[in-house]
Amino acid sequence: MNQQELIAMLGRISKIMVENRNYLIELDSVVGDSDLGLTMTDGFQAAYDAVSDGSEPDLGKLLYKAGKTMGNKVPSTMGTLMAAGLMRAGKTLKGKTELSGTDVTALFEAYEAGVADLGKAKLGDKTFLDGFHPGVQVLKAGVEAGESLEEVFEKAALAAWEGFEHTTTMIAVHGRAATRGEASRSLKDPGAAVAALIMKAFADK
Amino acid sequence: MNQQELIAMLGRISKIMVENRNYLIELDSVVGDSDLGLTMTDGFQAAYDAVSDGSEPDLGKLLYKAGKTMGNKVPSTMGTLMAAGLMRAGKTLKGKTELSGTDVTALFEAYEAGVADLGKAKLGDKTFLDGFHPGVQVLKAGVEAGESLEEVFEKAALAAWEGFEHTTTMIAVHGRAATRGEASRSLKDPGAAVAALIMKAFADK
Amino acid sequence: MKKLINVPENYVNEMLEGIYLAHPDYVTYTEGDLRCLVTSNKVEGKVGIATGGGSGHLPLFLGYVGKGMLDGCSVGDVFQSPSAEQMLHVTKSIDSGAGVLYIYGNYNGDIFNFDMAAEMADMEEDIHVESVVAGEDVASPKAAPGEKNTRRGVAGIFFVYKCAGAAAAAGKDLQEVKRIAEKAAANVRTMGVALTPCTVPRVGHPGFEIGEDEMEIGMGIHGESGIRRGKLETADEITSEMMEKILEDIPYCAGDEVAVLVNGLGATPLDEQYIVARKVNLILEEKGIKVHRYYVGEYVTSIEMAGLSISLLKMDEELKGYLDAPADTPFFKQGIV
Amino acid sequence: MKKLINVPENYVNEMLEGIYLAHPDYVTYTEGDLRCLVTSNKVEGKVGIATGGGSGHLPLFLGYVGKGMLDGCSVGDVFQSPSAEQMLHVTKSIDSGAGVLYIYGNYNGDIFNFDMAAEMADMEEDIHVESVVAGEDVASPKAAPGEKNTRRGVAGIFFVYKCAGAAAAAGKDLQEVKRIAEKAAANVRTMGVALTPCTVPRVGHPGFEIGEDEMEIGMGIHGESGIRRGKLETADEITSEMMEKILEDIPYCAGDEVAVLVNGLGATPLDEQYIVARKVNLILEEKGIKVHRYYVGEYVTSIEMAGLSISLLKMDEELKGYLDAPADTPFFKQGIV
Ligand SMILES: Nc1ncnc2c1ncn2[C@@H]1O[C@H](COP(=O)(O)OP(=O)(O)O)[C@@H](O)[C@H]1O
Ligand SMILES: Nc1ncnc2c1ncn2[C@@H]1O[C@H](COP(=O)(O)OP(=O)(O)O)[C@@H](O)[C@H]1O
Ligand SMILES: [Mg+2]
Ligand SMILES: [Mg+2]
Ligand SMILES: [Mg+2]
Ligand SMILES: [Mg+2]
Repeated sequence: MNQQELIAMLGRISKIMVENRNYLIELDSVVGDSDLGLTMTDGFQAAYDAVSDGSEPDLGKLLYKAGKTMGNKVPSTMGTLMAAGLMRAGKTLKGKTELSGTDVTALFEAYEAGVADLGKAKLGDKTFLDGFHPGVQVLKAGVEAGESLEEVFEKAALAAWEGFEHTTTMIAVHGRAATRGEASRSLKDPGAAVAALIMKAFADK
Repeated sequence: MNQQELIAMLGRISKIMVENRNYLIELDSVVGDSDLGLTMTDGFQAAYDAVSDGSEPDLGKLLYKAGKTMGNKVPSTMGTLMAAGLMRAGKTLKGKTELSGTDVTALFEAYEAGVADLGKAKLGDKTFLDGFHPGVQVLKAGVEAGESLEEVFEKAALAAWEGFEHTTTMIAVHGRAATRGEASRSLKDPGAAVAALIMKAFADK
Repeated sequence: MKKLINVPENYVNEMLEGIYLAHPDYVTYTEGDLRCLVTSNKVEGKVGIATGGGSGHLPLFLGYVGKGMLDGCSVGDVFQSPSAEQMLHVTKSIDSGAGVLYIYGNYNGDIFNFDMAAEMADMEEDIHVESVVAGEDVASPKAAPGEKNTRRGVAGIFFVYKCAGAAAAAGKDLQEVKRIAEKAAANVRTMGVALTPCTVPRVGHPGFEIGEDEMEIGMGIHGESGIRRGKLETADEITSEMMEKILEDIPYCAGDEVAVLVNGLGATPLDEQYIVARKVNLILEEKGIKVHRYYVGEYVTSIEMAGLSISLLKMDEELKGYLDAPADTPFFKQGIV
Repeated sequence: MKKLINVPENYVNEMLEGIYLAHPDYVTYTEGDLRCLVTSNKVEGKVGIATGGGSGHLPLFLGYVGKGMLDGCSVGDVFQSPSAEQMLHVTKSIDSGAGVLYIYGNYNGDIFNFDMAAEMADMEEDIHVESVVAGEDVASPKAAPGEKNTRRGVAGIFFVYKCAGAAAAAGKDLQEVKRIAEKAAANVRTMGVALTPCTVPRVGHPGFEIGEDEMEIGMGIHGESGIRRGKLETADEITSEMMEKILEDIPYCAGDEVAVLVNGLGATPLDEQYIVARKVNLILEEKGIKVHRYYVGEYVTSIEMAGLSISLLKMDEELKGYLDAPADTPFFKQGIV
């Protein structure tokens, strides 16, 4: 994956958030404050805009800059977590101008670690991680098995979506949704939907 | 008119206000703040209660006390003006234990003067005075012509009512209604209705 | 009617009980009547300043009793004057021989009762009382020159309290305190806008109706009709319209120095009040009018009405000195900067 | 949506412009960013205290920047955290070598950004930062002992600011100021009730629906669900229910000494807040709990929500000393004249 492809990827994430703006608003309006559709479209758009001119050849720095911009633009829960994910991915890939399959895996693992370290959520806490983690696992396995990135993303996106759907078995323990306790169980987690959409953006290449 | 008759008169004023409570509220709701039905029933009731035990033989002091009580009870525009009228009537009749026809005229003239001095309204300003004054004039003329108080009150009440109806030709220049300027003209003045009702209470003896 | 209250009949007295227990260092009451509020810190020899009026406007009126402002306040039912006798009680309590100044809004019920109280104070208590009536709502009709003021009193009375209170605290005599109060009253203008009505607890329903997309410019603080009802506009448009009416009234001219009060009517958030203050500033800058001080917040409310008012006080050095003086009341505190 | 605003996108910045022009003696901003508010009166050598959070809660947060309280505040969009970078700007501006304490509410967005900011302050600026998170809403679930606090922060943060601010003003070092802040945070409890929703300007419609005769007990300041929705009851009944939940939580016992904050959420008139204060007093008297001070008014709002909250701070002599110390900020002044 070269610079143009990585930038295009960020563009597609931004686009898929726009397409699912109302869906995210709707999900967040049930458990939270309805802002997720706005923050994710504004945030990923800003992230994309910050790097789309292609002036940054270092893909690590490119991701870091995209993340920092997103954090400044939308400092909500998910905005900040996504910023932390992008920045950690950037730190991890610093110096690369081209990404191998393994690098892509590293990108996603670092993204997950960045979110996990800041958010301190465990799997099963009904968060972004519960959508993202299954996708990253499938991605990693596929890349290790030597499958093509296209195939792998397809499967990873499915796994992430299933993870998202599966959040209806969990009780929220973080953020606004947590105040509902047991009543939060039957509801889909909006942050996990964002995870599934990010994966889908890569698959829809 | 002896003490018992004067007290009964106050009682009838109180009663006629109760009977016309909603009418006064309605009138005041169009031009003012809808309180007139409440203040007049509460106020005249308190005035009556303050003197109804008959312990005050001095009719001047009796009226003064009734007025002061009313002022304490309902310190609204009309409440205070009615208090001022009663208190002035009381000052004028101080020392009397029985009222002649001329004394009754004096009572009403003093009542009007008390209201006029405090309120500083002129005739035609669309106030209480525009109902009360015509009644007092007829009363005075009748008493001077030697007619019976019963006859006289009958005529005075009619004149007061006409005065009240006639307020639809005037522009309000005092109180809440004044903010409407020309638009106040077509409306009946609630305070003038009170004047007509007071006169009617005497007539309905 | 959606209110956190008990029976409407107890609204005012229960509120007052809360006031006394929250502010014992500032205020107490006289003659055993909760509605006759007086300062806990009487200053001997000072001109006393009393105000009064209907409830429903907190922090007006009673909230300004304290050091550097007022000495006493009688309180009526919601939107109803207190009685002359209650005013007299307060007058007696706060007088210390230097006489008492009444400052109150231009409403019939208040005028009649304060007039009666002044007469009783003179006749029964030998207390010298003077009165200043505040009426500065440019949305209400202006009296012909020489005629008595026909304008409603609204938030501008805050400036009258502040200047007169500082003059009294400075040891000025009754005539001088009255002169300062009159000067402030003559130099303040106000205009308001309402977005929603308010409900008098004992009445139980809103005082007027207004569409979900409507505003009324110039409405009075009891819901008296304003100068124009229309579709809700932007804060900048509304502010411009109100400022135009205010500025042309005295008029306020380039080179003038003013104090600005942006006053929330009850339900309007502070944020919106500051958004309006910002536009007021832009307009004044453009006109070359200098702002000496801003006051923003709820100074005079209409129960839970949404909306706000803008008041301008035109000042010379004398008024500025009194406006800048310190004050310490339950609801208004200003230090020496 | 009935608001006196211009375009919703400019709501926060236009509000801030109003704040700076109205309070130039108190506050200014750093790095050219209106949302990075800092004191105009930096005290060298003093521990800096910073807060921050979403707009829509005025006078929280920025209103408490001033002498004896806070030194800086970053401001986000309505109900949205400011960014870590904005927090860092404020941190850099207010630090004078003694380190900086962050005090903020227990919300995800704020926590994540303050954590990032603290890391950046340490890594990039060598500024020592400590954090105290305030979360005291007894309507939100209590964490198991030893677990991290899961409760929402609401109006009680005012007490944390006040005590920590006084400790910093008294020249205490960072660890000591942090200890005082933690002590205040550990000893305050709050519960609220909402009667109407509020509307985030950019959203344009109310955050939730509630019947014309309904209330929600325990609702959070962004409209987070409370513990019970039901028919509107009397002020005394509602106060009793809230006080019961508050009192049993620490618990507060006979002989304890407390400060009470009755806080209006925006649209509820002061009258109603005092009516509730009166009932709080009756309940505390009955329980033998002594009230050292009352605070009544709008301290932490939810835009134009109707409702209020009650906070109790349990105090020992140390906290009492800090609570009683003078403070002078745009929105809170105590003992300054
Ligand atoms: N500690 C956490 N770690 C990871 N994800 C979290 C955490 N807390 C919340 N989230 C995610 O954030 C989502 C809500 O994000 P957002 O709408 O931005 O929150 P808010 O508007 O309350 O700031 C939740 O659906 C959840 O997936
Ligand atoms: N200056 C005045 N002199 C005599 N009557 C007056 C005067 N001003 C107002 N009124 C009368 O008072 C009436 C309104 O009384 P009220 O309802 O008590 O007023 P408010 O509720 O505004 O205090 C008017 O209809 C008018 O007749
Ligand atoms: Mg959200
Ligand atoms: Mg009336
Ligand atoms: Mg309010
Ligand atoms: Mg408010």
